[in-house]
Amino acid sequence: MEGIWGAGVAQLAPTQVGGPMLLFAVLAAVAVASGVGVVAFNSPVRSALCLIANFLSLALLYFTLGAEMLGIIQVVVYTGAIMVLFLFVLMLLNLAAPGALRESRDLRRLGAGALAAALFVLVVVQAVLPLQEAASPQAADYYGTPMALGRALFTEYVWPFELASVLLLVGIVGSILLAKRRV
Amino acid sequence: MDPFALIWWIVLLPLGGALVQALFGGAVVRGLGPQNGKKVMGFLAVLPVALSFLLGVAVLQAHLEAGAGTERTVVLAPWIDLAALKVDFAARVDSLSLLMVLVVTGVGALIHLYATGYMAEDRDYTRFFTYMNLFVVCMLVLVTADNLPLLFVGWEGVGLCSYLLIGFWYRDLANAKAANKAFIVNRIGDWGFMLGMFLILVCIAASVPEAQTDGRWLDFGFILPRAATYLADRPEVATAIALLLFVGACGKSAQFPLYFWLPDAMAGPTPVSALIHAATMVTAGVYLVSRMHIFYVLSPVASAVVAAAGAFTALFAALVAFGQTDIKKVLAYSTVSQLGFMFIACGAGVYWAGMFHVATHAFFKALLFLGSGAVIYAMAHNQDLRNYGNLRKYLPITCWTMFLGYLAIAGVPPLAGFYSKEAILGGALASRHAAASVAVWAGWIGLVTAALTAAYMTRLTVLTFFSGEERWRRLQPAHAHDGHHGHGTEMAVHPEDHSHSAHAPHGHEDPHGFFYTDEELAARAEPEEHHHELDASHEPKEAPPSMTFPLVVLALLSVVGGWGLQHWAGLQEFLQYPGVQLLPKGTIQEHPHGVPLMALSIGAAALGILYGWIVYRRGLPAKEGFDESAWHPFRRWAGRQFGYDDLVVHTGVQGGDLVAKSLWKGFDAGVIDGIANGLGVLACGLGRGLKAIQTGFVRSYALLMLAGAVALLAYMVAVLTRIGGGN
Amino acid sequence: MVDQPTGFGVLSLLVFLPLLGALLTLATPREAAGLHRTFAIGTTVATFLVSLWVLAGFHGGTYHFQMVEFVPWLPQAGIHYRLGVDGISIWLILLTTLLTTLSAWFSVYVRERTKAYMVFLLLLETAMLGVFVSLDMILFYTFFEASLIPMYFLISIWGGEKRAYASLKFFLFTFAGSIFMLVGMVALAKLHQQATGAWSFSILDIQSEVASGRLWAGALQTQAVVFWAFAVAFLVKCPAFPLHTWLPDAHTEAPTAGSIILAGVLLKMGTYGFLRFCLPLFPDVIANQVPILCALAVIGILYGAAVSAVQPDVKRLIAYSSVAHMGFVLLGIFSLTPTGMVGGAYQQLNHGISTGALFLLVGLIYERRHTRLFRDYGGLKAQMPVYAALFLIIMLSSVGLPGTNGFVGEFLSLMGSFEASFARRFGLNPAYAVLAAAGVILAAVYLLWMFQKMFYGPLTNPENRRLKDLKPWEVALVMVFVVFVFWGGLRPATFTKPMEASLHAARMMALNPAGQRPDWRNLETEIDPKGNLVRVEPRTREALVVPPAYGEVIAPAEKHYPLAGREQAPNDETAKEQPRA
Amino acid sequence: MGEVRSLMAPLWMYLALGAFLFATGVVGVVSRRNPIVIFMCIELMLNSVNLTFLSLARFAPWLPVAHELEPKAWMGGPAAVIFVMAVAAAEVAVGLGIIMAIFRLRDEVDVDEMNLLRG
Repeated sequence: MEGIWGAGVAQLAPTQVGGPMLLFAVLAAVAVASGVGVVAFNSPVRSALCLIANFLSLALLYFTLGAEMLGIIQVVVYTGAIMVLFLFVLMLLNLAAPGALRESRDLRRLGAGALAAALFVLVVVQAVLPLQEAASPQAADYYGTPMALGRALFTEYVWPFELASVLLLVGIVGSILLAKRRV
Repeated sequence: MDPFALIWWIVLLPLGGALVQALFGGAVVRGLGPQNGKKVMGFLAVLPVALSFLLGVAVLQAHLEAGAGTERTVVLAPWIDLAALKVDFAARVDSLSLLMVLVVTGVGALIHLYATGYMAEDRDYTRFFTYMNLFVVCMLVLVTADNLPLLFVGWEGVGLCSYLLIGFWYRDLANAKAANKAFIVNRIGDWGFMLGMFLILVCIAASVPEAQTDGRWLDFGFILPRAATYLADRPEVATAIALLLFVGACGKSAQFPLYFWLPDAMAGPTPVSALIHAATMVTAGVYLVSRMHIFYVLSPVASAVVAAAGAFTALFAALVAFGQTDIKKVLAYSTVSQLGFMFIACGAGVYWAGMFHVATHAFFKALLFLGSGAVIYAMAHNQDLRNYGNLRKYLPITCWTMFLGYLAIAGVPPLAGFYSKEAILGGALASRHAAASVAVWAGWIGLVTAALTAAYMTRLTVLTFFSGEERWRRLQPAHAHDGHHGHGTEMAVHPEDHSHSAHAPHGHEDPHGFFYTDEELAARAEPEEHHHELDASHEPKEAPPSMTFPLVVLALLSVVGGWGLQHWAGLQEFLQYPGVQLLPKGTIQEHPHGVPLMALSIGAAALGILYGWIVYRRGLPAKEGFDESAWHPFRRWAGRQFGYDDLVVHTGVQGGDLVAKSLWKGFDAGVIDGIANGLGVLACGLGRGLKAIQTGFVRSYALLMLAGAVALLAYMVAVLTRIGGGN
Repeated sequence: MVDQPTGFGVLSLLVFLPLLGALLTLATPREAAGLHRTFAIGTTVATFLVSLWVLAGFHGGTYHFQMVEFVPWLPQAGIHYRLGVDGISIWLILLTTLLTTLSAWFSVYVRERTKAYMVFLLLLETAMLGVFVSLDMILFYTFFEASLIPMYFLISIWGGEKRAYASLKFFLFTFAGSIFMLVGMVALAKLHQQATGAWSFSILDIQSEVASGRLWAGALQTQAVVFWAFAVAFLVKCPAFPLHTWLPDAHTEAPTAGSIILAGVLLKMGTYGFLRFCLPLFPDVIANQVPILCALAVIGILYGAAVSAVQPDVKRLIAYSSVAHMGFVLLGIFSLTPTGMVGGAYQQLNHGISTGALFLLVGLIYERRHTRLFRDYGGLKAQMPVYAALFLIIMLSSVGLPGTNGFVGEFLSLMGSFEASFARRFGLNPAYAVLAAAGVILAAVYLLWMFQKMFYGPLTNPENRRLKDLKPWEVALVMVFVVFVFWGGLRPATFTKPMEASLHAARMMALNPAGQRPDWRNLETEIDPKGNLVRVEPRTREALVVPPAYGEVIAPAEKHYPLAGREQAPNDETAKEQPRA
Repeated sequence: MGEVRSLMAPLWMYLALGAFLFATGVVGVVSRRNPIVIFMCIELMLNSVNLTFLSLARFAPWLPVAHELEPKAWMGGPAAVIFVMAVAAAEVAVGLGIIMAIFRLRDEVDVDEMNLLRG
């Protein structure tokens, strides 16, 4: 591990080694814990709260990556909008009551766990470890700023952007249709 | 203007006529009323053909001035135009084509005139003349064409018109069947023709360097001269070509083994039989052989085959004619027989004699058919010889004109038939051709056939016009069934039909206005053309002048035609030009008008006439009465064409049907679809097996997806690591 | 040489105009049947006009592709949007637009679900046109398959009683066939990549590699395999014996417009594919395959004719007759003689016209009587004289009567196969030509039989007694075909001239040794009016239309084959009797 | 601004975190019965992907092969994240709508009770 650390830390000012690692460690811990929570908790409401925590931690991680803009969007869109939607629906269907749906401890869960683990291992071994030496950021620092993002979206990615807007529109219409009493 | 350019007017005038008939005929007849309308359209039908004839005379004039030996090509327009092959709408003006043009248009015009009277009662008057004019066009294309493909256009065109006209009274299914038979048998001939054409192309193209041609490989002016040089030392190829072409000629000119469509073709109206199945179309084969005679000259084998086929057909048909009781059938077989004579001439190498006989035969056979038409017309469309007798009292003109025709075909000097038959037999007997032995035999057979011809024609004439008793007097209507051409009696809308079809088919609504309402239907219903049968009370009446006039003219031609063409017009010299210059020396030579031959042929004719007169002058012998079982077995057998027709048609139709059905049901539905459906069943089985996995639960699907993803990833990892690291 | 992007042009307009029309039609309310028809017919007419425009801009004197459009698409995979038209495709485009227009016109008789019907018709037109103009194999494949879907629905929704079976069979047969083609295409692209280092699905690139002999240099043994991968797809589509059994069912069950287009255009995709792919791309093996393909063609001619002679159902009869007619096309093309190939290519059009017209006529009577069985008809000639006359004309063109278009095509392709087989080319022997010519007899047999069954004899079935004759606009509809029947028969040059250069080129691509093959990319070679492959000074694609000054001859046109040696001639007669295996 | 840069742990950690969250989400999707929770897990997965996008965009812009564009200006990562969010939003909106509709039809939303997908 040290070697890897060295590779990563080499370009960094030695005095600041601890800071970022600490910060990352904390956020990552929160993210992992909340993520597991989402899956593990039996009551959907708890899962939802865990998910919120997870989103927040991810938002902060985005900050550490220098993508402030996206971090903010993350907080607004996910934590703000999507999660509220979730909770709202939960209330509406009052599935919140614990045991509303008894989870079956069947073989499928084991299989899922095993497969997921395998996935994780594969990804880490194959994609992550080879990148150990890539410790220092390469992209320009401003890459996360609203300006850069905006320019990208409206120049290079303008078509996907428009498509996304259409998609959202369709989503809105669709959800309204579905929500109507008479379909 | 260049008189030879007229040749295309000759061809195109009747085409205009046909179009007029087709497009405006119905309207005119409806507009002017059946009587006047038919008069007008009849005139418009005869006019273009007559004009063509006059133009033909003009062109002949120019041709003779230029010298009978000259050949001209008049190009109207390009047709097929490829780098490798060019074919033009090109007409050839030479003695051969001009002779045919004059025969076709001349006799054609007369027959058209006749038909205006004969068909006057028919509801499809204009349709008839459309077909007739169209036929004249095709025939003219055939005889004037300057290249094989164009000749083939006319060749199949006349076949088509023959098909249309045989089936003209289409409401009688028998006619339709006869029409199909004619067309299909002709197509067999066309098959040979086409292959012959290709073989010519291949050989000529093989022999001639590209440089020598602009791609017009199939023009006569290109083929015929080169054929001699190229094929002179490879007779086997010449034989192949000549025989293939002869297959075509057999089909068109009703030679054995392809003759058997012609008798059935008599189902058509009588003018059609006269024009197409006696005077012109059936002689196309003779024309073809004469046109392409260089190949026959180069191939003794083929010539021998032609002569043999001709002789056999002549004899065969003459014998069959004795067994016929239908007046038109007798004439039909005599046509086949006479065509046999023409092919004897071709086989013997005296092509000019063949063409000579084409011309004279056109005269007297057309005359005979038209005369028989007049008889049939007078006898309420009854065609049975056995119901006639002593008609000379009622139909004097018909009788005596037809009598002249009969003398002509019987070969009585100095009538037309005598000269041409004389020329043929003489040429055959004196043939110095490489295949002389066969030709000579053919000549002798021809002589015998001449006697037979005289005999059965006497039978026909005597039974029809002479032999005192009027046999239809002892006739109950029951007998007069044949010759009933079904003048649309089926079509008359009977009351029960009303009740039967008082509702529109398949449900009552008719949004598109597809069907007649009851009122319209009633309006459409024509009064039944009550078609009076021949019975004892029948009083025959002479035909109108429009019908008798052509008879007179043709009778005149049959009398003087032979002598005129031979001595006055010098037909032999006239016709030899396009031929002789291509022929090796000595293959054709003036046949000896020696006394023995003349004596022999006159004797043969006399013998036949005598026999006929003795047997039939007292009227219908008991052995030939309506009770056919009382007939002499040979005559019955002969009457059924010695079983040939049944054999061929049965084997052809039944066998073909069997094979086709077995192929369809057996192979198509059985084997191929069997395999295909088998695969289908297999797939379904597999599907049913795999269906077990499809629980329908989202999460199991998700799990499967996950498993798949992991597996895929694992595989990639394996591969990548083998290659050595991702990046 | 890398192509410069040209942007979209008239061909794109041609191809996607029907699609546009389909979208417009989709936008109309479901009930407004009249509106759908207006849109559909309007679109097809407009497309036809555009195709006339294309024809006007087309120049017959060159074998190169014209009006080429090149829009980069997937550079890494060498897949691009690449359209163009040459002498082989030009008339098929016209045929497509014409037949679609007429079918749409006829389709006023479709009453249920007109909207969907018209939309499918227009989609089908886009797909068909796309097949004929695309120069990129992936593009070609896409359109080739896309044409199945609308046709599938046309049959399975508006078809006859057994429509489900028929449509499925149609789809599976053709689809299964074209899968092989896709494999072959990828193989070609891969070979191109091996030869030049860059993937390319453009048939221009691939063909020029083939012409220079580089493409197959490393992979001669696979050439036959790839050839058959393509050939199978096209044989199914043609359809050639024994892969034809989808055709009778599809034709019979399809609605009239479907039958017209199926017979008129979809079958031509097969023969077109042969001309476009199989001849130019496999020069080293094609000679060995010719006997097999010709044998299939001859069997198809005789087999189709024989079987159609015993059909109780008029549409089935015509369908089987298509098998026979397409046999002539195949025979002509694979005679690989100048006359034969022109004949085959021309017979494509004629078959489209005559058989399309036959299906139209049958459709007209079917709309009235809702039966296709002969026993329900008979004696119609008295009832519907005009209909009978038109039917007669079309039938005769199908019989191949001289003076109609059918004759010229049959005649030339027979002549070509006759030359090739008498010259013992490619191990053919005269039996091929002689037997094929016998098919002409059989054609008369079954078609006359059909005519007799429908029109001759007494009018026995009282149901028919109320039939009115055709309406004026129906007559006009058929007259369009009649015009082409006689035009094609009396003035074939109109249609053959523009084809010739491309056909000569395709022939030389198939037969000439490397170096003497025409090259679709190399604009410095040209086919001169005599059919020789000559050198010309460099030009741009835009300048193709001006006939160049022809330079020295690279490969002379081989117009007619000599007989194969003197001793062959006597065997001709005998060889006809027993075909050599 | 070295300030920001200094706040960073090495790339592989971010990636590992992303991978872990993704795996967790997967487990949830497959093993839970409550459709809403399943949705949450999907969100979780999407977010983990976002994280990966961003970290790669930040650290190793050359990895998401876009050779033509010089590394510094590669905005594919952030843009992708935006789009993922958009898609997620739309998906949640529609998905929850569907769930409500189903609930209205049959008063429970247990995924295991629904096998409409069965052929």
